[in-house]
Amino acid sequence: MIGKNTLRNAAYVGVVAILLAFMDVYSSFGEKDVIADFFTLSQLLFYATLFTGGVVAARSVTGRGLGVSVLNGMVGGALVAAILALVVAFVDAVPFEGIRFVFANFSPLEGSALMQGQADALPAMILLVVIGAVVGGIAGFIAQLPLRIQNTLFGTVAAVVIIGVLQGQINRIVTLGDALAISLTFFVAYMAVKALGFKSNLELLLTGAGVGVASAILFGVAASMTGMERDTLLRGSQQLEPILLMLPVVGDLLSLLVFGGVFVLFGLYGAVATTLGRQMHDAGWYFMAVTLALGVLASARALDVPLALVIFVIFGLTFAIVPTLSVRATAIYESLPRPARTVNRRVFFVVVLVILLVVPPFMGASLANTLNLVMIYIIMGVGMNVMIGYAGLLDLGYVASFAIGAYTAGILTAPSILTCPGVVDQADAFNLLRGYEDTVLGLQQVCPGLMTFWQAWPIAIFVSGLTGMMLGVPVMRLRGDYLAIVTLGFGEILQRILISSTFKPLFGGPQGVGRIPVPTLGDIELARSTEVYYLFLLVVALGAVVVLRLASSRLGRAWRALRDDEDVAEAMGINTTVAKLLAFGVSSAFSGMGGALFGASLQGIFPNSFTLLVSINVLSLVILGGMGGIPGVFIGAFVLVGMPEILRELRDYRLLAFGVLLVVTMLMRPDGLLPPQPPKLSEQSTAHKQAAAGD
Amino acid sequence: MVQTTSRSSFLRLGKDPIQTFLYLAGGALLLYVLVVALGNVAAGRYGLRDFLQGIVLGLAQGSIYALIALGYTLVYGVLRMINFAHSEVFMAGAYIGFFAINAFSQTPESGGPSFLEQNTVLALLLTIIVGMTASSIIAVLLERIAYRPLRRAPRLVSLITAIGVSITLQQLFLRLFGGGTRSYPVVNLCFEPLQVPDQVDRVCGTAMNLLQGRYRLPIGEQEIIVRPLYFIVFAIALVLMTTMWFIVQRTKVGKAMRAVAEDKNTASLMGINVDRIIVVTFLLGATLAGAAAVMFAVYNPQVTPFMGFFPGVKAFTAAVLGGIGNIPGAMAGGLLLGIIESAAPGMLGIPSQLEDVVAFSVLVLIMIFRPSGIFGEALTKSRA
Amino acid sequence: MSNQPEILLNCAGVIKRFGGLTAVNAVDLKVGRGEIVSLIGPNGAGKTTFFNCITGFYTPEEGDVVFNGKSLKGARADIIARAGIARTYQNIRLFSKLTALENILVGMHQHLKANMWGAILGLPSTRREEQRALDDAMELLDYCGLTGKGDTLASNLPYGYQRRLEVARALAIRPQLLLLDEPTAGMNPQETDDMMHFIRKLRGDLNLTIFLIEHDMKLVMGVSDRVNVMNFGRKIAEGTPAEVQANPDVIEAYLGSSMTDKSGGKQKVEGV
Amino acid sequence: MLRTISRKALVILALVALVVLPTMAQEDLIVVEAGDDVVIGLAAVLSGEGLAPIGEDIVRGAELALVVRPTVTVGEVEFNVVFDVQDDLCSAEGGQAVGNYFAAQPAVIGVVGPTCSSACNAASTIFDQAGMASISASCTSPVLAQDFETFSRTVPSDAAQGADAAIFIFDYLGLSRIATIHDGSAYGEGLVNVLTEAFTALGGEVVAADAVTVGDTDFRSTLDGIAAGAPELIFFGGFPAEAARLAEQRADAGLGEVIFMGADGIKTTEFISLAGEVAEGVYISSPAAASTDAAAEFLAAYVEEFGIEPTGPYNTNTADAVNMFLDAIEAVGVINDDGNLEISRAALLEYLLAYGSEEPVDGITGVLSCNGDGECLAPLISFAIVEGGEFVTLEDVNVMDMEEETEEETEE
Repeated sequence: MIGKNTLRNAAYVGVVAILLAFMDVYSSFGEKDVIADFFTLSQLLFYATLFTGGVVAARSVTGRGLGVSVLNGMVGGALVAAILALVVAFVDAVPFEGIRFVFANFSPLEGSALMQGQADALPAMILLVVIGAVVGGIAGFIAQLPLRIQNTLFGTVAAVVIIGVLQGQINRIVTLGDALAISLTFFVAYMAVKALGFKSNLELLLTGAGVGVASAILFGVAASMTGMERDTLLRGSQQLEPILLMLPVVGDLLSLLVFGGVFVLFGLYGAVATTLGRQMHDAGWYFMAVTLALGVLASARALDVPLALVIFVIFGLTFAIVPTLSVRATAIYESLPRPARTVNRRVFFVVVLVILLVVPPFMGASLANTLNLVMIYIIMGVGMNVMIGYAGLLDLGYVASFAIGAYTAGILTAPSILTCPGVVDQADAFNLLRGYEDTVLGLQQVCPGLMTFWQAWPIAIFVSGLTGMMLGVPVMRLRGDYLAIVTLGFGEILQRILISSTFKPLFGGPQGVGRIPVPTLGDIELARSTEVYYLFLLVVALGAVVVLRLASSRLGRAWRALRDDEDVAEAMGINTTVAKLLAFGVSSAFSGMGGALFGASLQGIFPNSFTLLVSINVLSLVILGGMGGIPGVFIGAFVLVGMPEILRELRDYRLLAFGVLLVVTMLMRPDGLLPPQPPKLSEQSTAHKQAAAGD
Repeated sequence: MVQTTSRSSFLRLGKDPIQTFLYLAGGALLLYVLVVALGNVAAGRYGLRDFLQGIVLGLAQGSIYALIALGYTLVYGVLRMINFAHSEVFMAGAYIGFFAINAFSQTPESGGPSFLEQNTVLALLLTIIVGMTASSIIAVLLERIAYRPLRRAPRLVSLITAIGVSITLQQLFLRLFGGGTRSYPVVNLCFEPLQVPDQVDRVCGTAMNLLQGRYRLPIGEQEIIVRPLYFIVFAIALVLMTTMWFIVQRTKVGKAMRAVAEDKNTASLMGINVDRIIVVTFLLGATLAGAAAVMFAVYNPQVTPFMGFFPGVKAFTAAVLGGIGNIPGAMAGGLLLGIIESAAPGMLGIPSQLEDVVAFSVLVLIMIFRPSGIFGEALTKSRA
Repeated sequence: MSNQPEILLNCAGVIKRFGGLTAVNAVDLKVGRGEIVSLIGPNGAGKTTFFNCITGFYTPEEGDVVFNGKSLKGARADIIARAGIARTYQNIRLFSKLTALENILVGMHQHLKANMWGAILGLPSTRREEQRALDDAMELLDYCGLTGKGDTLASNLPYGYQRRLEVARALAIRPQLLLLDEPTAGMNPQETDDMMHFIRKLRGDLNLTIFLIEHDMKLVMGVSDRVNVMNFGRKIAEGTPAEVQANPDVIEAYLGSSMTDKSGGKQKVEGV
Repeated sequence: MLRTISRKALVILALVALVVLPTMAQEDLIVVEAGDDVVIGLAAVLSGEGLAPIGEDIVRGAELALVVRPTVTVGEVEFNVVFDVQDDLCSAEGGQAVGNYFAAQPAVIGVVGPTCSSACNAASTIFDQAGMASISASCTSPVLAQDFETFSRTVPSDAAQGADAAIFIFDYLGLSRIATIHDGSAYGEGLVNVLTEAFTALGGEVVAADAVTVGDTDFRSTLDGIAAGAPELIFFGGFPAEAARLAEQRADAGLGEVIFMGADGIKTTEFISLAGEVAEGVYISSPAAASTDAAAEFLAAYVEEFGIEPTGPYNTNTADAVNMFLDAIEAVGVINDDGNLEISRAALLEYLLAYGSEEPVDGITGVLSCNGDGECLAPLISFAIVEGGEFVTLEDVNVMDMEEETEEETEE
């Protein structure tokens, strides 16, 4: 009955649980509510551990029926719980100071999820084992469910948990009224098209627009009648209104148009989504589900049990029906002629673009800042992908070109040795001491930078690309491990040089380069995170386009060829030296582009921002997302940079998670979460097009 | 019609302009370094005393590099992979060793001297053994969990795994034991047979304090400062390395290791348990790293979860310097690097802030100009 | 020796040593334009090493390789490819993570002019060139019997197709001289037969010069204009198939190996 | 056709986006509803090697201030005060993140912190845009107060500490040959720069200057190089781990008898526990004039409340910063018609920048009197020596007097 490996596998989970217990994860998140008055993050992690034990145990005996699975799950969960109970007994028996001396992060057991509210160790231990058996049994049961149900269940629980954990940061993004209005519009448009059985573009677009206009009127009237403008009128249009009024157009009319436009947009998306490829189709549904969930969250102060249930239902339904809908939508999409598909895709991209453009006022500065950080890493990731994903070269000194870009742009735009030698490096400390306050105060006026950001940016990109190539020259013959460690050396050397007193006049030593002016557009300063956002967005979009184009070009093929087999690539007439140098150059240029933006958005550069960790972060996100693909970089950056930034409580564990993720990804899924799909080139050939047109 | 046949022998000029450029640049750099160094010596800014002091200081540090380097070299020789996590294996030895020596240094409840004070040599030996054991366990575990499943995977995959393992171990120790710096207790060891009457030690009087004593040694009109500890570290390292060399060269296991290094498939056909030999390889390297770690922590009594990084990279440099896969090379490379590091900044007149730059530059230059190291890379003699 | 064709490839006294071992020892060999020439010999005789010396993978210590009147000695592999020499490999070496079409497009690398900026900016000339290349690649795909396999990853293709793809990729270089290293290794008799016809067809259609290493004697005798024999790094015989078969040195070299088994694929002649 | 339309649409959208840009401004008025808590942001370094103890000490100092004074009373209404604690990572990025975080919280009155100058720099950039007041208890980089309008601090800038340390060495210790080492941090290097300048101006000589790398442990060759200059004192700008090793290894370079001196960065118990015996006799300068009664009381309360000795030097400065905010809220807060508390950011800032300027306020650290730029603590530096494993403040040192003496001497 009990599988051969059940106990062993559960014991592995138990060992991990011991480590987690002594890292204090079962206590230290005791105040972080996932669901108010019901479930803390510590409890979540505790139950997740037991559940994992149950699943691992139940999976050790696949194909032997429900009863065996549940039984093994119970045994596994109970074993993990028993191991944790031993931890409780140990902590209870040993003086606390002794434990604390060794495990410096450990806190007293009171309030820990391990005590389950008990005051004494023994009852808590018994309770633990019982809970372990129950949770393990549930795990064993779930493990026997059909895979699709399992996925839906896990997805839904994960969605609720993520919203619960992030609630502090995301609870003001969209009001319930707005969320309802948007998602209903989408939903109605989608259903209308399905019900009426439309297929042609014109019909789709008309339906979408019609539903949009109708719901705009409906919600507009409803809002004004119930007097709930603040809640139900789209906040975005409210925020846009004062600006649009300044335009030399009739203000009221325009703001009405914008208000209606949002509805029309989502109506269009809903209509078009019925005939779109899988990812584009699903994105719409998930976006609506998330919007709705955020709206629900915004309707109360904190996520409590009823709200959590509502959100659970929203996601549960979405995850349950979307795959089915998706299959049909994709089937219709595939059957369409090429031009029609293109139109649908364009509509989708316009919707996405509009959402991206209007989203900052909703997010607020903090989320925008997080998003900016994510985008910096996307830019770097896109660049590193050229190296590791396409050319197969591992560069652990990737941060060097990031720093070079940042410093080049910084030195060119800020008051520096270039414009007033002898003033800047002394202004900070010495002149202040002697009372020369004016030098410091008016430094930017007295001694402006050499050029504006827009002039310095291309130079920074060029310089970092060029230095990247130059650093590539000596390591041209090195591969794999050796290349990694030599580039690591480059990164460290550069950081030492930036910090060192020897080069202080130029690089500012440990004080870095300060007073970097923000980029300006005409009179507008791109100073706030919600404004710099647009700059980042532009760069990310351009970067993605450039890399995608390069990847499918002659050069991109050459890179991938030399990744797969350098000798053969050379025998095919590829000048591998040139190709590699270009890989170094292109990836460094990307990194430098991000670096220049990084410095400008911080308005100052400090050498301790450019450590090996940056390279490791970029590497991790590229690996996790999937080497050689652009979407993978986006996913990787969101998961590895965005999440920890929002989940500040868990930030201490970020690097640990990176390390584990790197190993697990390599062991289980070396291609990453979103591996690149081989291109369907034959469809683009003239012969194929002619054949398709002939149909 | 037939062109000359000897055209490409010298630096393969013409065929590879990059190589030519590199050699010219490297030559220029070497020349510059020589000129600066000679200039400093000629101007009296750097003399024999400074050089000798540099050697003495580099000795202990270099021995430790050499011990760690052996771990890199052994694994590379057998598996052709750089075990990036070796620096963390080193760190683990120092950490667990800290808990041991800290336990030994507790004053018993009955009062009186602690075990460490009473049986200093035994306590230190035990600490070293604890450190060696801890390192070995970690290394064997990570071979089993992370490296073995990937033995046939592409190099990039195992390389990234190794980096991941390194981060994981570092962060695991950080989260388990906290980020605070911990300090090995100060240990004095008086050696009565050696009397230094003119330089009295605070603890040992005229007897030589082997671990904490500092003694002035006249060099001409100047003097250098020497700690017996430097030589003890060097001696222990030498014994350990010789043992290792003996194991690899003379024992059955060593022969099997060399066979596996040569050709895994053939070795397994010969009845060698390749998996077991690879475990042994990791184990041997880790044992040395554990010993090095405890000595390092007695010498620089401070442990943190991040302490492995610098010694790790430098030991790797040492391994490459001596020719990776080459055991005597690793020893020589370690000592050489230790000495270069402590002597070069003074000799070249650069601030010691850039000391690490010197080490990293050595790494980069060796990689570029002589990737097979000074003594050539080989665990076994013949390799195509 | 009448009616001597123009000499395309002339190897004179090529020597390649590894440590104490002389893998290729003073080999002289000529290939005339339009000929199909074979190189045979027991395993370890230095045939592939000799190929590697021609294609620039190794630089021979002594001797010279002259192609089309120009010395190739010491030139990089990509320069040699540009000069018009393409090759396949004994153990298939495709770009495994690239699709079949991409593999062929890589072969066309040198004939495409687009640079990085053209690709980044999406210049019309670059697009047109890519389109043309793609159409050419499709044609090559069909020519080599790989119709419909264009979007399959090379590593996912069946073995026989992989062999053909290697040839297709080599043809994409538009070579004057095609070097085939055991093109039928691992093939069954039927496939081998197909390959023989294919090789003949190649010469007929494309006016190619073909120089091949092969163990399958049926194929060698069936397609070759001339046969060269190597053993222990030295060339021991040269002539028409019939001449070589009668050569006592050749029989000596193959002694102990089953010379009789002419259709049985790869010979198991262990190096001494 | 469609293609051109979609292109045009993109252009228009981009234009719209550009127009949206300058709209977002923080509302000036903060409204706290009756019964809600008043929220003050607290940014401190809570992660990272060796720095977390300093940040945790800051958090404790702030909490203790609230233990003493848990509420603010505006009009007749009492409001509870709570902190929103965020980690500034002691880096520019971290400062930017917390800056944006707090700027996006409409309920946050103002921010105490961040801890490190690089974080203060980045955060203040954002606070200036948002008009949000911040008071740092530990950012000592001299330029901050001048560069940012919303920035204040309850800690003397490095300019003061470095200069006073120079006077202390030159006059009190009577030494004229020193060597300086810093750890490559903005803090350490800035401090050493000021000290060097001031010491040279006094007539002393800096015979050797070098730097070490954080994370390294073997500084013997650095010290050997310094020994060549035969200094009488080594001044180190940096943090405990490196300070402990330098203090210990100086004997290996024959500098065992040379005085070792550090600054506030190493005035932690960690330094003493790491350095052990060699910590004895080490001089330390620090901004806190811990000898006042208020400071002693605070220290006693600290030990009682948290059960440990302070793990960093800035707890009293933090408490002063918190109290400044509480005073400011009571001074500029208004109860509106709905019974809610209204605070104008502009008024709050104005009040803080002029805090104690007319009538100095007795804080815990010292006398609080802001100069209008944001320098709020009179630059009083105290000096301590490690004796018997504890920091013993040198009561007889009065740098002010010495400064005058020096000036007189120079006048002669």
